Amino acid sequence: MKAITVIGARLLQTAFVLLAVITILFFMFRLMPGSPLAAYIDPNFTPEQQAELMARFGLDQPLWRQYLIYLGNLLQGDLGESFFYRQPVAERVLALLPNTLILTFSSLILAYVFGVLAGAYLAWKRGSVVEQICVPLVLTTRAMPEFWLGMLLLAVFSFGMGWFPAGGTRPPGAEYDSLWALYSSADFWWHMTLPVMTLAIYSQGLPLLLMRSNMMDVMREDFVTMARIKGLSTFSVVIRHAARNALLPVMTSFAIAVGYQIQGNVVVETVFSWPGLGRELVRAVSTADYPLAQGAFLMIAVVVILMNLVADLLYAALDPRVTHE
Amino acid sequence: MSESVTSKHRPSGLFARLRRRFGSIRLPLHDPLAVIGLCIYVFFILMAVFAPLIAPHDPNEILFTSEFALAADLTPGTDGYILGTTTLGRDIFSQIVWGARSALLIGLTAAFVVALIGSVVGIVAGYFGGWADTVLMRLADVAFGIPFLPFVIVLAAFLEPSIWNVVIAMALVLWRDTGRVIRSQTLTLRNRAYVEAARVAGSSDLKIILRHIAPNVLPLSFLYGSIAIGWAILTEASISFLGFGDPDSISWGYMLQDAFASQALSKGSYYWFVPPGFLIILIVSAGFFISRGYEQILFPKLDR
Amino acid sequence: MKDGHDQGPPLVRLDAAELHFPVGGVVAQLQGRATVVKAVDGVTFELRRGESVGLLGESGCGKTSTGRMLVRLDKATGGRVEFDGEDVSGLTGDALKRFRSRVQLIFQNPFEALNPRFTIRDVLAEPLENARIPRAEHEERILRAMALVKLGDAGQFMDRYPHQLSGGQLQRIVMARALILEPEFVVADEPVSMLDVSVRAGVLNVFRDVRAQQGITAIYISHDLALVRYVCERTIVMYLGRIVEDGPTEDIVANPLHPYTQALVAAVPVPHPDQSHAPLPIGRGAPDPRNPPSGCTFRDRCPRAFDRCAVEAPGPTHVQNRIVHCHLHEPKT
Amino acid sequence: MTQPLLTLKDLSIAYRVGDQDTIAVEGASFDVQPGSIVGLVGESGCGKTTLARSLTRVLAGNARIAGGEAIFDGRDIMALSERAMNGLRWREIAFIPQSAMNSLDPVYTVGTQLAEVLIRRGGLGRTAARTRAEELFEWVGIETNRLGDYPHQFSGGMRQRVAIALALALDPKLIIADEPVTALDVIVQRQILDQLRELKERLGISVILVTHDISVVAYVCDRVVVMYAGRVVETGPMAATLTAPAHPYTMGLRNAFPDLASAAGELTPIEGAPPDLASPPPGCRFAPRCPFAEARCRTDVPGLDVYDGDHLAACHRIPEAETLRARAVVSETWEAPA
Repeated sequence: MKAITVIGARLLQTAFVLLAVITILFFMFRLMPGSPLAAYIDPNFTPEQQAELMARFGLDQPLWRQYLIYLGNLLQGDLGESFFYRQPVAERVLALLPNTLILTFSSLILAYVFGVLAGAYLAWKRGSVVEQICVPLVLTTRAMPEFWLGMLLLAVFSFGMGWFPAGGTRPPGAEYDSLWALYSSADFWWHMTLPVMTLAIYSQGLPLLLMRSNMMDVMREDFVTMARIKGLSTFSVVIRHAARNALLPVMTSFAIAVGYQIQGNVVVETVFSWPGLGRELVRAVSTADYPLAQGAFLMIAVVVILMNLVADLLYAALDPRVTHE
Repeated sequence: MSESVTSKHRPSGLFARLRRRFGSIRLPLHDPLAVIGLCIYVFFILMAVFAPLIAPHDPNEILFTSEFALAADLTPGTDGYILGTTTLGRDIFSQIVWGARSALLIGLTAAFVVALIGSVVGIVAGYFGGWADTVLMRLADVAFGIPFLPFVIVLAAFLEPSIWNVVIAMALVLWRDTGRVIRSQTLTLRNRAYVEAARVAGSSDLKIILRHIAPNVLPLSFLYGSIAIGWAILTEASISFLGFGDPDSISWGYMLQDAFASQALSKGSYYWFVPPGFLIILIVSAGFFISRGYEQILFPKLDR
Repeated sequence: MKDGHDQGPPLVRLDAAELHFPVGGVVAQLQGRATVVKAVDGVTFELRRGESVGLLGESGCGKTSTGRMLVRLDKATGGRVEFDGEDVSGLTGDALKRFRSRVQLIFQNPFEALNPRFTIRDVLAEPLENARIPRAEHEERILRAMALVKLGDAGQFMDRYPHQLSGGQLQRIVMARALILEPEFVVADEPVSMLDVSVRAGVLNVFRDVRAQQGITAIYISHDLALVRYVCERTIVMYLGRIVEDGPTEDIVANPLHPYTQALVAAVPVPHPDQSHAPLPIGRGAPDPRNPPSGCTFRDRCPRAFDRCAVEAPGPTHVQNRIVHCHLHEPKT
Repeated sequence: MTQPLLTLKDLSIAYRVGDQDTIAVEGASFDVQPGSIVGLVGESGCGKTTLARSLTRVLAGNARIAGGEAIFDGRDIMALSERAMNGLRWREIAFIPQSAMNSLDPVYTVGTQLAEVLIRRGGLGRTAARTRAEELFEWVGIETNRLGDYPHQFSGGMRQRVAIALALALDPKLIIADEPVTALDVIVQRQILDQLRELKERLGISVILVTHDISVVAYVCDRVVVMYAGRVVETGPMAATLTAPAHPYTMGLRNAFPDLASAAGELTPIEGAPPDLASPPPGCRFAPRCPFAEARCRTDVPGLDVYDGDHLAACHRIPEAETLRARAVVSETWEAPA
């Protein structure tokens, strides 16, 4: 059927993008100046030992062959081994992914709930003083460096007032039996409050401004006027017709925002010493742990690409004009 | 009749014609918010140009108190240091002033590059369609699949540390947004009756692009350009904060990293880390304000 | 043929011309599941020099697409479109430039056909520049073209922008642009449909008079038979990408032969109190250009359709002075 | 004569542009009899759409009723409270828009949109609403299985039928139809017009039909109201007004219309363009384009006067109407306005 064709086409495109990004990633890491093993190789190693190492990581092969091996390994879920941890990258990256996702999603859900409501409200109040003050203010929050906002919150609420911890996911020494136990502990949420607030304050601007301008456009549409001519209640006009239509693009923007947020997390995770993919990427790059850096990058890229896909499919699923073509 | 025509004054000459054709490329002076944004830019440009005159000290100079002790962590006002000093004894105010230079330099070049690449890609893809369109838009898809900040980090780590890394990364990746939007704008323009009329009148593709398409697309380039200024400055700040910045140039991001690493947060040295962040917000939101001005040129809303 | 018409070879010739648009993206095409909209599906007719012909039909019948092929805004995807013996689709370079100065289009919507950033002078100078007319002559030719379309006191308009003019004035400017290079063939695409009733007549009169005066060959595209009748002596009626009837306008109005034309003529409203309110001889339902019926594309709405109509598309049949595409009019075998 | 369903008295509507009021409709007066179709004719910008919309009291944000009354069924709808007005909307006065495409909410099926009106405004239950919706679709000639389709899945003509079904939903007394056939092809246009006539004849609903096309008026209307530049210039029974117009503007319109039924004659435009309503000319607003204008026409505003029975016109030269009509048929008369 038609819908399946659309989805199929979109999946094909996603696969293509994924392959292209993997390829770019591979060559970026291989073609950069300096030996990829620089950090790994002890200066005291003999040339034989170095050659042996090169062989162990497959670096003695021609580039195209390395590329194929890399692809082959990827298909088997093998992202290589971290120089630093001496542990499979895949394991490490997958262990950190939930931390990043939980941060991203909880902050975005908060941001979207607030943004959509506030955006609809500001659209309703268009031309008023409230609107004229709020819109530039929201733009200003979009202009904030996220890490700076995090620093400010840390300085005030953690170091200043002592209300919240300064970083990490748990108090020093605390151990949990499982991830689930950790995520369901009050401590975890207490640690998460500041980073989530930071991300949420930064992110709310997008849904807010989008909702506001969509609402304003939709309120001008003929079918909204018609709803009033039909004598429907203000609630029906605003919620059932205007907001329902205005919400469509906002919902799809959520998926896109996840992709954006996950890249932006890099700095916020660093500020709050949050053990997520972003902080790991920064650490891996600084310590020249290439396999790990590559793995973390790939993981982030996969989330970004998947979310772009989700955004498109969501749009198709929510808009009858696309679904029932 | 012809006398009345010739005697009638019409704006002639190249300048007037250019102004008529490209009247769209004007500063958005009708929008108060955009005017505020422009004023902020003027302020920063003056600050950057006259940095050596305004800043009392070399931003990298390690200062000492009158007792020949390191002028470390002085609070604002102490010994005439307007915003105090850093843990290493550098003048915060001077760093702030010099920071405007790198911010503007990065912001404006990145914006120019992004707007230029995006506009060319968008116009070519939108106007010519076919294979050019397919190839360019698949490239844009790929660019959309690349996580931007991680990409800059990796790039900055591999290349020599330089403020231009951010510009290079933006040129490689961030043209995608501008490119897509300008493409769809070009697509609608291409099918406008007056563009088709120009084709029927025998105008060449180049002439149509220059006379009929570009003037209508440029405000959009400016819109995205003024947003890109902000992106560039924010990205540079993030990169510097993460320690991948150019150690030789003073930027606001570098100052924040310095403050963070020097425990300024726990020391409560607000005078150190608040001003750079505040200035970043100021200059980036100024770009957003201006972009909204262009938005209104492009998509005028009647009841506002 | 009426007098005044050249008896030589036709100026314009369409031979089974087709304009098919693929629907669906690249992937759909690769999968071979893309559908095709047959905007124009095998249209054949000839125009003699000096003829004015109406192209009549409902929206989606392919009349505008046919017009776009004739001025080469779209290239025919099949069949041949000839102008003065040359294949229009194959024109490039200087040959195309020459073609552009000989063939012109008058656009439907004058509010969109002029670049809002251009003054009227700029608009009218564009074709002159392209045709390499010396700059010194521009002023005079622009004034002449404006006088031709009866824009009195041209000087008053020259340096104005489109938004400062009324619809009727704009459409005259659009006509002036089309006429300024003294073309031999003009396609007018519903030139008055966007105009207010009280000014339509003025624009129509200019079109009719200039055409006759300069012996321009013209196609007038419209959905309104009454307007076509006012400016064209011959009418071609189209339905879903194909011609259904072709003949002298007055005869078509008085005695339509094809069932579709009959319905069309009956449906045209007239400004008289006393008129027939009889139901139209046509079924309800709307033509779907993406999915036309087999055989005769009109058969699902035709009150007189029979078995053969579903199987075979009717070919041209000469009846009296007309060409009709209908099985009803084919000679009994 | 029976009691009119609707009586407009001196109704004026103003738009605020910047800090200046523009009078879009000035002192409009006419009656609508029960079970009749009244054509509201004029060119774009003459105020016909604004006037029609004002009867629902849903106006553009910058528009307001500047004066006058509209007595509908004994109540002045311009003076009703918003609450009372809302009670009237759709139950008594329904609306058919020009573009059904934009007037139907794209994210709901047409069945849902019918049900919305039937349930929320008509107080019907779900099942009753479903039955009624099917009934309405049958009435306008759409298969009932299409109730589950979205607006974009219908063709232009079909959407217009959906709009008619919507308007009929609550059995209103008056339907305002704003250029309901303008965007349609002639054949579909004719079928929709037939449906409007059926509304009147079978259901006794009155219709105010806004149009720029006097052929449409000739086909379906009982009465005509001709508007020019914000004012009613002529009103009367359709046949009398079209065959023997009393206002020069109406005479001019007739000359500008091609007519398939009679021999091909010369079409004559009305020179010039309607005035800018922000600064209208004093006196009769048609005077600058009128070939019969006299000095008083440029200073004194003509009122609506009786020409013949209930055939009224706003022209100083009504008594000479017959002579003017004879002169108006000649093209040369219109070439240079007096």
